[in-house]
Amino acid sequence: MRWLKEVFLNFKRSGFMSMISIGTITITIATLGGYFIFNESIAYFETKVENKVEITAFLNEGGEALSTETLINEIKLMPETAEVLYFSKDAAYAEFTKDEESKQVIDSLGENPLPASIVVKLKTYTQKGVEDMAKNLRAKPQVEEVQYGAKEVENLINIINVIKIITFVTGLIFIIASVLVVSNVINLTVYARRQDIYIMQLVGATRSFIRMPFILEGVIHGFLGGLAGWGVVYLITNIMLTQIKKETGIDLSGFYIVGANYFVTKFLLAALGAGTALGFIGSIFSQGNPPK
Amino acid sequence: MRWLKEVFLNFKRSGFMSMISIGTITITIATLGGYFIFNESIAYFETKVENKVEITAFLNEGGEALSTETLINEIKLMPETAEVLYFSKDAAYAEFTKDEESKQVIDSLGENPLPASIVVKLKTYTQKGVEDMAKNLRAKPQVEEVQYGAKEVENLINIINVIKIITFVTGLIFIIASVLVVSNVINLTVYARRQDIYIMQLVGATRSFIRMPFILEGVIHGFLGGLAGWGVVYLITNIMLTQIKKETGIDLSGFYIVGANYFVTKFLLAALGAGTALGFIGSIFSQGNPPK
Amino acid sequence: MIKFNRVFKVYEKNIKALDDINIEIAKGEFVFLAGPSGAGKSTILKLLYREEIPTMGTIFIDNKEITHLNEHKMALYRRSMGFVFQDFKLLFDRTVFENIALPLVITGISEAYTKRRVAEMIEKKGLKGKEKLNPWQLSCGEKQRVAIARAVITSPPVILADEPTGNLDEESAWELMKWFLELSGKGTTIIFATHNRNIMEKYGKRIIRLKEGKVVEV
Amino acid sequence: MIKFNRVFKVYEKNIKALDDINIEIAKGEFVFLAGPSGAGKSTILKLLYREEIPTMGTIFIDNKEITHLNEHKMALYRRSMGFVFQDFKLLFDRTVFENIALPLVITGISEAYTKRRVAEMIEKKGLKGKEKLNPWQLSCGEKQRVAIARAVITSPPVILADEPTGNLDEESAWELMKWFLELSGKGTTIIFATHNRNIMEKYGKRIIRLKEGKVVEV
Ligand SMILES: Nc1ncnc2c1ncn2[C@@H]1O[C@H](COP(=O)(O)OP(=O)(O)OP(=O)(O)O)[C@@H](O)[C@H]1O
Ligand SMILES: Nc1ncnc2c1ncn2[C@@H]1O[C@H](COP(=O)(O)OP(=O)(O)OP(=O)(O)O)[C@@H](O)[C@H]1O
Ligand SMILES: [Mg+2]
Ligand SMILES: [Mg+2]
Repeated sequence: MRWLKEVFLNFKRSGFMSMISIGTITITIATLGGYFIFNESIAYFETKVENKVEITAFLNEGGEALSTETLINEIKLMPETAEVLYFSKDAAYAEFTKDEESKQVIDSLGENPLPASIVVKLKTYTQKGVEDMAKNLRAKPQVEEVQYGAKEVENLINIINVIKIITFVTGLIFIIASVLVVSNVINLTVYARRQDIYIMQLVGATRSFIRMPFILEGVIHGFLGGLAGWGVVYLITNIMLTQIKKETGIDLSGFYIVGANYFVTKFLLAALGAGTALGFIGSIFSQGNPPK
Repeated sequence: MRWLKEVFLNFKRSGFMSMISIGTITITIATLGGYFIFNESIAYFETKVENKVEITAFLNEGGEALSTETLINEIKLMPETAEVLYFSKDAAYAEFTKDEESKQVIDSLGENPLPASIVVKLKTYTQKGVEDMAKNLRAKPQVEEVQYGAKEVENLINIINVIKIITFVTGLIFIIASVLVVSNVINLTVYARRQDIYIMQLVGATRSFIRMPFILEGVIHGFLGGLAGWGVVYLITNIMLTQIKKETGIDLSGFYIVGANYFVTKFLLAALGAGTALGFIGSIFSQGNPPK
Repeated sequence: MIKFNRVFKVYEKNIKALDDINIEIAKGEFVFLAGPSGAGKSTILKLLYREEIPTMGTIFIDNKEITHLNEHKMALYRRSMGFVFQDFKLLFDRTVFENIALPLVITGISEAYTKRRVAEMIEKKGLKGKEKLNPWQLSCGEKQRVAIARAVITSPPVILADEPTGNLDEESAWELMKWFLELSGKGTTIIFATHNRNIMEKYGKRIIRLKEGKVVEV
Repeated sequence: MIKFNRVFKVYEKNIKALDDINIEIAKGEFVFLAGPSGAGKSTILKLLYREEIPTMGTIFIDNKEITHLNEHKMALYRRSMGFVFQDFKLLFDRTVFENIALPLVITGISEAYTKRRVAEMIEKKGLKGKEKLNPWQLSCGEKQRVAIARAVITSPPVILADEPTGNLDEESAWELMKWFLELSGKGTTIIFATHNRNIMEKYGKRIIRLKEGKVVEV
């Protein structure tokens, strides 16, 4: 009770400082939220692209069913393999002859010239990973020829990986920056009230009596900042969705991250939690005693 | 002279506050710098991908050379067209028969079944733009069939456009946030020195005497923050380049943005300029008079 | 000449600090402002210094009305006065030297002159050896002497002193009085608010006595 | 019992504030601390209050040495004393009521009792009507009365008063003295630093006279 009263007094007395503290946390949470949504979008976009990268191994004519099965099992056992698909000669024929013209060409050859093939998908995609797998496959006696995604797609994957690293590092920097900023703001609050703190110490206030309001204040600022930060992300997301729809015609409002179920429950809770945690960590990191 | 002495005194007296001010500008500049590099990378990556999106129109068998030329000129005149390439039947044959197997297939048909084609590249890529151009081409009497990049590449372009919008909005938010934070920090400095300011006013100091040191201080903090921010970006970029090279084998150190010529001259100047400007704008935005 | 014409001052929460004040103080006069705590002595000085604005009535200095000065004119106006604040109002993170020099610094006086003048003043006020200390490192009496030194460093034509002897020992207080009388003799107008009956009675100067915001004796 | 045993205090820049102080003050005694400005009166009180630590020597309170108290013990120790600071040291953004209540609030006394006790004290000190003002809205004498009220609100066994009459008019000063003597009669130890010769001479209490950091009369 006393503490809450203290905190309320602090709010009343230094609304200016409180605004800065809350504002900083708002910016932080908005940044982290934005980063999170951005990252999720990239991840989403990435799976889309990655699914396109497959390594196809065309098998030797007349390879026996048994040795093919051995090959598939061998590849399935490799740690980097996500999925292996088998396409028989017939399957290849069916696929190739879907359009009339090609069917004519193939049929004119008299027999099915298309080889059986297996398609390998990898768990993670790096240029090196793809090349290693291709080399691996090429070394198998059952394999005639190996093909994999065009050079451009590989480049794309590499660039995505670079972006991934960049966003990760950026995210990390932001979290560190946030804690620094928050604890600095609380330090500033302590600094601005150094006279008060000093006087309270002189009158016999214990350390916890003096620190408690600052910590509670940090937590409350964090909570409010989290709420406001969520609001900012919510607003910006909605504006951007409208804008995107207008510009590209894509309606992303069904995307799971921005859906009400996710955004208004889980994401809001996360923002409040993160804000409160930031406020708490910041106030813990701040010095209890003002500089002389 | 007097002002500089004042500023120096301020530094000496409240190194703690100065650090926060400089630190905030450092974070801001680092963020903006990081955003800039990130954006440039995306732009770079984008041109790479965009160049892959072409609209191919296969021409009618027996179309006259004259009408083909008319068609090409017509398309060239469209405002959205960037480039038009013509591939004759022979060119198509040469391209297709590069590998031996295909050559056999084609040759077995007796005559060249491949049509002549034109390839259109657009200035800007939106799904709608590509589709409109395709429809346009399809309506031409000279055109037999129109093909354009696979659905996935289109999706890619759309996603890139979304990312572009997101990064733009993020950048804007950051610039606004920076000015807010900087002016708030200066406000805090003013707030922490409200007693001093009040006393100086009582002794007869004019407004400019009181404000000048704060503005100069903002500018100096901005300059130092810009320098430090540049340093942070420099460090992180170097760490990331090393990391990227280790992980993906791509050596990006030749990329123009990170090159010494760009990074150590233009980018440094930009960081110092932006930092100083931020410090100046922040201090101008800050109130001259402390709240009572 | 200083003239209060029907001046009222009502603070927040309806606290009436001054109630129909009419006084005149001639150029070069030495006047005591007396009265119990809360009578309005500081308020009168603050009005003169434009730290506060009267709720009603007008104040004239040399026949000029001072209520409507703009910010810049007010700064210049204040430079024409020296104020010894009751609570000193020293800059806590500057040295004694810098505090005393402040009125010279803000008027842009040359550094060489400032140094000489301040050193003189420090010597005179018995603050030798404390130039480099900050006010929080001083005893109360020393702080008061710094405040006095700052008020008189520019030799202003008017000095407003709010209980300038409250923290001085008797000897220092008499010394201060001697010095103020000397300045008064040279034509400086001095308005001196105090509780100290000993001091007021000794000099036979005019005493303006306040009580609950009213002048009870001129 | 309070005992200073060969206490020296040297501040920064080699300023010797106290030079071999040896004094004893009995429980319930009323002692004046006298001496010119800068003699070391405030320093003695600050050492007793653990605001400063002696450079050399030891201080005993009830035979307990107070130099090595940890932070928590120091807080509790301070609660056993009331200090009227020479510069008041009021919380500037709290009301008069909150300032006076502070020592009760930090000990966690019930709100109802606090309210009653503070209201009583405000009445007694003639601060009625000013409960809701902030210290910067008070006259200096009123601030001093708030500082005194805060010092005595918990009825501590020891009261340290640093020039508590400096900003009081004579009437209020006598009233304060009467009140302090009453507390002293009830067994409160009072150490009273002052310049005011009138007050010191009137009561025939022990006077510890300091000069340049040395005790010149006990
Ligand atoms: N800013 C303010 N807001 C509200 N009331 C104020 C303010 N300043 C002064 N007062 C009130 O005005 C009255 C006169 O105050 P003033 O400081 O002029 O008294 P004083 O004669 O100087 O007393 P002292 O001898 O104690 O310094 C007091 O009752 C005080 O509480
Ligand atoms: N924190 C400090 N740092 C340096 N010197 C100090 C500090 N505090 C006090 N002093 C010096 O110690 C000496 C004694 O100071 P003290 O405050 O005890 O004097 P005092 O007897 O209370 O004087 P007054 O009557 O003026 O209040 C003074 O010369 C003062 O300048
Ligand atoms: Mg007063
Ligand atoms: Mg003292």
